[in-house]
Amino acid sequence: MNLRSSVDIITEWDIVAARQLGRNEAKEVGFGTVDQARITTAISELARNIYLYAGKGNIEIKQIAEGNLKGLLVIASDKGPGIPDVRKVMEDGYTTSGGLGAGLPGVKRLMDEFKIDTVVGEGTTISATKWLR
Amino acid sequence: MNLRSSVDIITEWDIVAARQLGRNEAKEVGFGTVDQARITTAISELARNIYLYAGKGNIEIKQIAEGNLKGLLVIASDKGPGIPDVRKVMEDGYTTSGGLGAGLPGVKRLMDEFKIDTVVGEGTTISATKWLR
Amino acid sequence: MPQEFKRQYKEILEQYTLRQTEHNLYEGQNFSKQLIQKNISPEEVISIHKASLEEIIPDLPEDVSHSFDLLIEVMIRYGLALKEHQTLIKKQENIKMEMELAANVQQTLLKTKVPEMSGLDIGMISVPVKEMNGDYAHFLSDETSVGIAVADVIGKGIPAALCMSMIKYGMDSLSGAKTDPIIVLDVVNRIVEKSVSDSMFISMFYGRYETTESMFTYASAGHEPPLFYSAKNNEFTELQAKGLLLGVIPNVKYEQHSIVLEKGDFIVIMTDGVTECRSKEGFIEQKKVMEIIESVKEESAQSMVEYVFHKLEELQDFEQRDDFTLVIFKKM
Amino acid sequence: MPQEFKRQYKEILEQYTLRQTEHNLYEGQNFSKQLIQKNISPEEVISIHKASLEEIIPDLPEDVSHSFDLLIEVMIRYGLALKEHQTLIKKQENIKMEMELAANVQQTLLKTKVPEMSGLDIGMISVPVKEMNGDYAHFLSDETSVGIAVADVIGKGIPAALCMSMIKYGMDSLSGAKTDPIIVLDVVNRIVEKSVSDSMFISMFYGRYETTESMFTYASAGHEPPLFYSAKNNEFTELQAKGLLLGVIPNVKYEQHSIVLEKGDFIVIMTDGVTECRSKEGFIEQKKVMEIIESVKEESAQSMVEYVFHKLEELQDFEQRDDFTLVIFKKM
Ligand SMILES: [Mn+2]
Ligand SMILES: [Mn+2]
Ligand SMILES: [Mn+2]
Ligand SMILES: [Mn+2]
Repeated sequence: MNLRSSVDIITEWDIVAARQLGRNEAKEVGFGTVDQARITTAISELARNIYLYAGKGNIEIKQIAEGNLKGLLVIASDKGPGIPDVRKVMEDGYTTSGGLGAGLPGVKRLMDEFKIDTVVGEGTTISATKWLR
Repeated sequence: MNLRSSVDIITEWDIVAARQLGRNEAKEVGFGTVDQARITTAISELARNIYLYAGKGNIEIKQIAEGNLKGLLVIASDKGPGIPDVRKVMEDGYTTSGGLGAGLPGVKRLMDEFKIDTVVGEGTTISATKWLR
Repeated sequence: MPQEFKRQYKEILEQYTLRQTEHNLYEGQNFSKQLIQKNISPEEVISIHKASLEEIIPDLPEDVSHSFDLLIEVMIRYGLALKEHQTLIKKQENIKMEMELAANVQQTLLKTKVPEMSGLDIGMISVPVKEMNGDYAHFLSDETSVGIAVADVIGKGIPAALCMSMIKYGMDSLSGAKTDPIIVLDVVNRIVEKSVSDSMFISMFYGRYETTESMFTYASAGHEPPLFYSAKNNEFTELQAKGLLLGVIPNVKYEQHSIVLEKGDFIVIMTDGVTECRSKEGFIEQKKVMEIIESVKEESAQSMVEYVFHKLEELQDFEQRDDFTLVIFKKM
Repeated sequence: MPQEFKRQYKEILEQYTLRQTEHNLYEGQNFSKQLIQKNISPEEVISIHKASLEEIIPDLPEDVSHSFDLLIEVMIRYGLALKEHQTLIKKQENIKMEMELAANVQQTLLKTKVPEMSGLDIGMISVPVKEMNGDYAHFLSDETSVGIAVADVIGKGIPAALCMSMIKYGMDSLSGAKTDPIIVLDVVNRIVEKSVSDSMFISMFYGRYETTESMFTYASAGHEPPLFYSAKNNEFTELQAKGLLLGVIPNVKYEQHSIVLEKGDFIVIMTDGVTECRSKEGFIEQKKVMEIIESVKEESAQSMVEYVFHKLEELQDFEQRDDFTLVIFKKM
């Protein structure tokens, strides 16, 4: 099983499209309403980051499986400016994260796994996974 | 206008009676549902403190007015052991407060004014006021 | 676990829709304490509420069901803020532990022993406003002399505490209790000037009492002037001595003065944490401080300093605003 | 303001009950960001939801209306936790500022200048894992000798930083760069032993290089052994020297050894923050560290230490675990 689909993020409307895609896939995997909303919020935040800081990029959604475990993998990638200080953007309450519980720390909390690859001047790829329990 | 009424706190059932009294008075003053719930929570917490730490005591509810402002004053008094370190019990996240947002710091946040008088070996009186806006 | 919570919540909700008693609400609130303790986030609470309601009211309008999905979406962020809070609480606890450990280290590093001198009664108290002390008191002594250094770094907390250690090592490099106060200040000033940035200043007082002549010799680097109490005249006077704060320039000429004590006379050395106490009505005046000291002048020097601290603490409504250090030398 | 929020929320909810689009939910979530920023508590959100629903669905069953009152009661505690969070965030910000100020003070206090010596190329890097450094590097020098002290306090953060200042003042009390390493360790050990509690230990290495004889003389107080690189043999050896940690007992006999450097030879002095780097796969082996150093041996000593730091940082996934100090003495 390896279903994948993706949405290019160029305008703010694409954020909604990425959310819709994520919600549909999450529903298909079997996530409940609350987890659907969490995954969608994470996608929303990642897409919004691309839209605001990189200008454009892509959100890819993949249904994944590991043994009996099913899950959803979200990959947000852009060729934007990159993040010079990862430690700082992962800090809670960092001002540019837009306040309480938002930003990348929020994404990390909403999902089960979170990985960030970023090179200044080349771009950023963030992968986040949620497992169905 | 100076309506007062009170409930002695001896058993856990009296906590509910104090809440009921507080809610009725709050409704009478004109507080909305959310503020009624806040006042009731504050009373609940004060009554519970008396029940747990002083054994017995009293919750008095007074409708008050100051100029055009109407409000509700809650006075919790007991002849219990008193609080040896007020600064500590007013600290957020102090363990004996029973966790997140509970305890006296919670009462202070739920109300507009908060005053604590305590003498070790003699007892404690806490007055808390909420104004109708 | 959420299944168990749902069962409990449904029961409370069912009772409440039937009767709407205060008791039901009380149960609801007690239940919510449990929910928070078990890390149930607010969006899950809404979801539990929705599911319970759908079971309790089988013909629940579809619109109502849908409305909860929007509410769940809205609550997600509240849930995130709550999780952030839990992280922060843990962080805060770690910092607190680190601070306490640091305060212990500082106390061990800066510990000073009040010397026992025949004919002189010494009392000392130093209470930091935060964990770490930005005031410093240190004694030097031999058979016939006792030296007392009292210093205050501009600022409080950790940065001040770091600077304080400098004074200690400056004092340790002195040859002994006989050193002249102006030499002591000169040595420490050179160390401070070399080590700290231009924005960090320290005020320091140094006094030396010689039991043979009952003479107190002193110098000050911009420090709060000590009070001298004359038993004969029953009055306080300030011991003035001009001198620049430590760390401003390397070569400072300090002034040295001496005063002879008679039986019952005493000298009160302090930091501005004593004189700048504030009550609700404003600053507590020097006269008030003198009155407090005078009222216990017959007690031992140690009882005196402790009494003054507690009295001023009370007058300030237990809200200490600065590090507080008070030393009394009383001729017996 | 809540009235305005209610109007907006009602609109979003009305749209959602009609159509249930993703766009409505997106609006709902953006709206919730605003709510949190304006300090609207979760119980108020429920109350707004209830009022909106009652307007949108005029024949809303009474039971549904009541159910929201229980939900409000349950949410009160969530609201309290959120408010507590806001207080804690402010507190945290204050602590952060204090820490940064303290780190600045420490840097100024402990600053050391890498000396320029003819025939010797020196590189130095010291990076704390937290704000404050619990590692310490300090140089002494005159025309023909340069001394290097590298120390590491057990522990990190503020308590360690406070202790570090002790070493500095011990070093300051030495007469100059010609002092024998065993004398340096003896002096510092006495100070540490006198000042710190029994649970606080410090490891320290002291080395002195004399340009006239190209000789490096060293002693160690339980410190990480330095590496000696021989250009002729193209190999690393450890410089062993026995000696107890500082602060354990007052009288310790340290060992002193000497080694002569030839052109291209270098000595690598470090703290365990360098050798105990850990990647996901486990500890990074000493051999790996040697390889990294060897790969840049032709560069300047300063470039070398910086390269090693960045390379190890990378291998550790940018998660530094301990204070990191690295000094290289290379004969030119
Ligand atoms: Mn100060
Ligand atoms: Mn002060
Ligand atoms: Mn260390
Ligand atoms: Mn270390």
